[in-house]
Amino acid sequence: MREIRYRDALREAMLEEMERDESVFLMGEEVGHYQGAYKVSEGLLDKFGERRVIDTPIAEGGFAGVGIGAAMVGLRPIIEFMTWNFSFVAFDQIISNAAKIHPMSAGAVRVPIVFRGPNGAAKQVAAQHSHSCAPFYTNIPGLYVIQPSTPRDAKGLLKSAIRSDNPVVFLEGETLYGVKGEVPDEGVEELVPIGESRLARAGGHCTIVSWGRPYYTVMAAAEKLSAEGIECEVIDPRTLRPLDTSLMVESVKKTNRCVVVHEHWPYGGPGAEIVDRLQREAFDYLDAPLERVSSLDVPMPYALNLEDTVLPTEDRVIDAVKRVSYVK
Amino acid sequence: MREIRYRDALREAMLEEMERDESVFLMGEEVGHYQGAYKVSEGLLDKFGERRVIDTPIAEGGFAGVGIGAAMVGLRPIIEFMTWNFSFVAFDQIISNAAKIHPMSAGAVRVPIVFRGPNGAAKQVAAQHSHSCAPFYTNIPGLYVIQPSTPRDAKGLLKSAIRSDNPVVFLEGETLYGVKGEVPDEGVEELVPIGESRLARAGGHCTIVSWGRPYYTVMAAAEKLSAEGIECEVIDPRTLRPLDTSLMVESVKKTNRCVVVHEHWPYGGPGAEIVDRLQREAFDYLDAPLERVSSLDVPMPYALNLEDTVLPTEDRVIDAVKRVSYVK
Amino acid sequence: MMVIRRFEEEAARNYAKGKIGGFLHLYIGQEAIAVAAAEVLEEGDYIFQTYRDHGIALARGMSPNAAMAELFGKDTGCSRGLGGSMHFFDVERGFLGGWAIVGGHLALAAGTAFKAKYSGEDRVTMCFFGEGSTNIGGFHEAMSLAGLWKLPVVFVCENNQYAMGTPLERTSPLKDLSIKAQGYGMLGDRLEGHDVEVVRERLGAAVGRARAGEGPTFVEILTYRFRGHSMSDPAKYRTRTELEQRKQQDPIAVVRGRLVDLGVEENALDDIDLEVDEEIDAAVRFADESAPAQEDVMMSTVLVAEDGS
Amino acid sequence: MMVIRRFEEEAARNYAKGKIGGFLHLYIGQEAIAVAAAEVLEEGDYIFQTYRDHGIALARGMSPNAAMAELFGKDTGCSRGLGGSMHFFDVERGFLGGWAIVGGHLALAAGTAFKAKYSGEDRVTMCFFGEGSTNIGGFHEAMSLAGLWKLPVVFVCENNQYAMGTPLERTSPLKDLSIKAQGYGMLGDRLEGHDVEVVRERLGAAVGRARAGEGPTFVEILTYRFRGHSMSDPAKYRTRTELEQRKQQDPIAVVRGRLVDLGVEENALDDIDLEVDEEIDAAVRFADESAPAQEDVMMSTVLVAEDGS
Ligand SMILES: Cc1ncc(C[n+]2csc(CCOP(=O)(O)OP(=O)(O)O)c2C)c(N)n1
Ligand SMILES: Cc1ncc(C[n+]2csc(CCOP(=O)(O)OP(=O)(O)O)c2C)c(N)n1
Ligand SMILES: [Mg+2]
Ligand SMILES: [Mg+2]
Repeated sequence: MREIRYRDALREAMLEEMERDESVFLMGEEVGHYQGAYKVSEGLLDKFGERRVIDTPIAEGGFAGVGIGAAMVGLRPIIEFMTWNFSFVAFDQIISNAAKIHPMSAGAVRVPIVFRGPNGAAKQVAAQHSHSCAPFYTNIPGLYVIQPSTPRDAKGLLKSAIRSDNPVVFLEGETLYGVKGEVPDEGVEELVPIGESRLARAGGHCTIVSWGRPYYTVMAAAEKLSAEGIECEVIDPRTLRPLDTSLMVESVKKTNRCVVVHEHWPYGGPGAEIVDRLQREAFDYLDAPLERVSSLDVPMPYALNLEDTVLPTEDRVIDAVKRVSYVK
Repeated sequence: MREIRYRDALREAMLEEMERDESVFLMGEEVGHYQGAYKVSEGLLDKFGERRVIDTPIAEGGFAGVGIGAAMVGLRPIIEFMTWNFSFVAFDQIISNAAKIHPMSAGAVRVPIVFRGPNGAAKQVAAQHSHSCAPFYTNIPGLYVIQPSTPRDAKGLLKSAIRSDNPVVFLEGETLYGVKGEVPDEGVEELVPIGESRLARAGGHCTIVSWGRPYYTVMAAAEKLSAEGIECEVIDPRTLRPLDTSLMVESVKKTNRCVVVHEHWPYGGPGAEIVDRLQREAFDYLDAPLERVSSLDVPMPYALNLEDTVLPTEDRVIDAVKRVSYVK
Repeated sequence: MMVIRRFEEEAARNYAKGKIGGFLHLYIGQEAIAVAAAEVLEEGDYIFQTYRDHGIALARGMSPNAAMAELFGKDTGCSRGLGGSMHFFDVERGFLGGWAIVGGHLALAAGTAFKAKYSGEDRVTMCFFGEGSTNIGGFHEAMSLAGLWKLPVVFVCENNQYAMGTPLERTSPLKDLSIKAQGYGMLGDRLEGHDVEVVRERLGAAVGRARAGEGPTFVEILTYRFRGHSMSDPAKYRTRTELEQRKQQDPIAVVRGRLVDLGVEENALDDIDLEVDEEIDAAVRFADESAPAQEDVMMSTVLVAEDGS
Repeated sequence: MMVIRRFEEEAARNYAKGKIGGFLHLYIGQEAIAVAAAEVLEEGDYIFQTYRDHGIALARGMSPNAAMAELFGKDTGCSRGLGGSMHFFDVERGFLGGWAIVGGHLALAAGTAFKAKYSGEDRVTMCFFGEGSTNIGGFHEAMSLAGLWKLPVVFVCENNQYAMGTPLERTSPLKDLSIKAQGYGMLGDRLEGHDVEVVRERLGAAVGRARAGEGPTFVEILTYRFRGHSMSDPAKYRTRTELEQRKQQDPIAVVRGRLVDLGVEENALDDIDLEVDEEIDAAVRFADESAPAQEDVMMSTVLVAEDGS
């Protein structure tokens, strides 16, 4: 295995799938000539030309809809939102069209499309540019929602998403693009299955479920806790919809406690959903209430000192683990 | 007290507040000359004229934005979405503007606005017209989300919403508009406070939390269960954000079990949030996992026989109550 | 045209009987447009329409049986009872849906046109919508992209004067909507819609341009619906006189008159009427007798199974 | 103009030093527009701008101290450090925000214009946005409503030729964007933006019409930004020659040249430059020394407390 960046893992996934299948194309703002606002699509225009790497005007609802229409008749569009914040002007296209066409036509029309781009806070980009979108999209039947934490999962899941016949919401992270991790060597194809969670760290004392940017916060916290003798088992759901709770339930049956750590706002979303399912599926095994560590319930401020307090911190994770472990 | 319809309760609220405060106006599609698509605004144009009851073109994002702008400089708009399904084309205005302006300006600009209209399934209006929107809006700090079940709460909460200096998402129900209930007599002003839940039925065996259309399903189920000797305590949150769990926690401490019944899709949303909070706030009192009864996890089909199975049914409520009560 | 007219009259009756539920938007009065459109389009072309979709679906060749069964919420319906009146689908005939969010389907139509261009296929997309849909963002974005990329799509604005209860003059300062085409670097056209031959010629020209790679056209067609917006609308916002006057230009009467002028026997036309009546009666019987929509179909079509089934 | 220019040059330096974070979009090269706009607007008028908002905020009279402190994320900033570069607010001066969602603020501007009309107040709203923002639905809906209701608003499209890295010809088939005004029953105007006097005159006319109740105008102003889209953009999509050529029309040089022609001493102008330098240096010191943004301000401004506090 090699070590590559999350950004490059995504690019490899698109490149390989575009080479493999002529019906795959990439469309979005600045994906071509500019090489991608965050350079995820760097080099793709040179390789595939303007027919398959398409710069759009600023009209997210329009090009999301064009993608959906193209998917209805056999293409496999990858629609890049420069950031997921801009998906809100295309929200109706995703919920009323992409998610509804297959069911509304009783299966007569398929919509194999991937919407992707960076999700969540970057750094100091303030209230209108720091949305964690999983709570909005996970509520909707007819969609897959994927949020990979590592380069390996980013690549393997994006490949699976592109090949899926269902519409996929694919949430990346601007702050993750530079993260390095192991990815199978060139020539070794890995398709990470949609809807399977992953055991990221084994441990017997406390289960932590986390994904996206806080996944790294959690892994660091777990190391610190380990030094204090508390071994955390970390599970990364990878796919948020459909949600695979099997590993989580297994783990909680062993640890009897669990903390869910996520970047999205506290009300509802995958965070609450995971708690809901675990208290049901592992009720008899819980020795403490399920706890959550999330972003604070405020729009993101610009100032760095405040942003740092809003996002989930190592300290808050450690506190929560100790709380459910009844350790001071 | 008199008995009036939910629809009339809403109209009275708007009428009284418009009489009281010149800065309140109503804007939306067909609210004026047509008297409202669902006749909620019947008569208001005659009374207040075209200046204050404003028919708009079909451009939800546009007139939602106009309302927000007007609110920024001192008006108190009531923006009617013909149905909340159409709020998706205005989603960005609500999340990026309405909810963000006060925090982003550090409190310098207020946005006293109410977005209202029917939410959820009506009858056989199919996949694009049957959305329950609470999961989307409750996630967002900076908004209030209110979903009244009874005419009395509809009137008293809408009045409070109009007077609030914060942006309010006000979710009504097409199938509730014809429901009758007691409302204080004319001349008796009642402002139902935002953020207070209500005890709708007392009982010692099982707590049920419900609101909106399923509230009536729950009340009927509670009667049937009572005949079998199971007394349910029913709590209506009324306001979904901020969520007041005090009565729920108190109740669960007594009944040791709880079923949450709602129309929105199962993943996340207020349903999961309530479970999340109750398992935390009443952990030591729970004798059974918290259960939920929701709409099935499918886009709404047109056919009536299927729609009836998708929405929460009395039978499903009764089953859930019995399950958590360990009764066959 | 007669099939559409009788189909919808029968649908209205069955709505009143409670056999059909939800929203039902009738196309009565606008039929010449659908019929002309179907004539100028070829096999392999794509069509998108709003919720007012029975007319074009039938004109394109959907069987009245499948259409009526859909309205009845039956498994034999064109969307197996899951779509209903607003969401007809007939993929085989390129009929890609009735759509219920104003402006939401225009970009989809640009999308199928994009696919035709991407794949070098000779397929034109025709997309219908009402005049009330020209103020919404979805209209603008689809028009912008189609104009920029010169996509093979024809945007047909059926200007029936009203959007629900709102007449055009209360939603637009323009009298002539086709002016909007200029803002998108697109050709615009504007015509009366009660004479099927006129519509055929002008839509034919637009389709021809699209097929020849000359880009999209925005065509505004002036028309009128004889019924309310949907079954729940008594249409009190217009006068009886206005309605009666418009009925003078009933597209069916126009055709009939022309055929008679051309020497076709009234008898022959009456025979056709009878045939149509029978076809529609049969459709109602078919719908009535069909099995209801199926729960397993609903559950299994939320997503495509990952094994592709 | 000099204040804006030096302010932003200093901001860029402090961004490089890490004192400023997030996005920073400079207005350098476009200053004549902001200055002219501020001159033709009166007290009580409203202004909306995109994220590229330092220029107009300063032109409208915001103190460089409050502006720089905001960039530094300080409690003394114009949005108390919660907004940052993209979200300046100065309610007292009617500066109602920098906005970061393309097209999202146009309807807000129509809304304040609506309020002026509703309340019979003599207030004009001016709303700025880039040429890249004319394809999005938010543009269309705001223009449609403002045109229909004849609202007292002036839409100013600052056409600086690029939307991030994308030149206009790749996002619009039109050369002249002001044509779009016709689709909204609105007056359109189009002019070069490097000469503050020309801009003043033409914006003044549009403001005058709005004030007189004659409705909105769409004004396209041709301009150019000398820096990249934001600090992270090296602007490789344009040639050095193009940039150098455009710099020949630096609005500041144009004014300076005119003043010198009018007989103003170079010395006097240099003195002004020095004063400006000092003002901006002071602003940086002020920002540096101010207390950071406060957590309690953040927590207490999510919502207005129900007791109104
Ligand atoms: C975004 C959105 N807003 C509102 C509606 C409700 N609605 C359905 S049809 C309609 C009127 C449309 O009028 P027009 O476009 O002229 O088409 P017509 O019905 O006359 O064929 C409205 C307001 C909707 N379906 N979608
Ligand atoms: C809805 C939306 N889509 C994309 C973006 C990202 N974005 C920010 S500025 C910009 C370019 C805007 O160009 P233009 O309107 O010409 O304004 P300029 O920056 O040139 O002043 C883009 C694509 C955004 N902020 N909002
Ligand atoms: Mg119409
Ligand atoms: Mg620009």
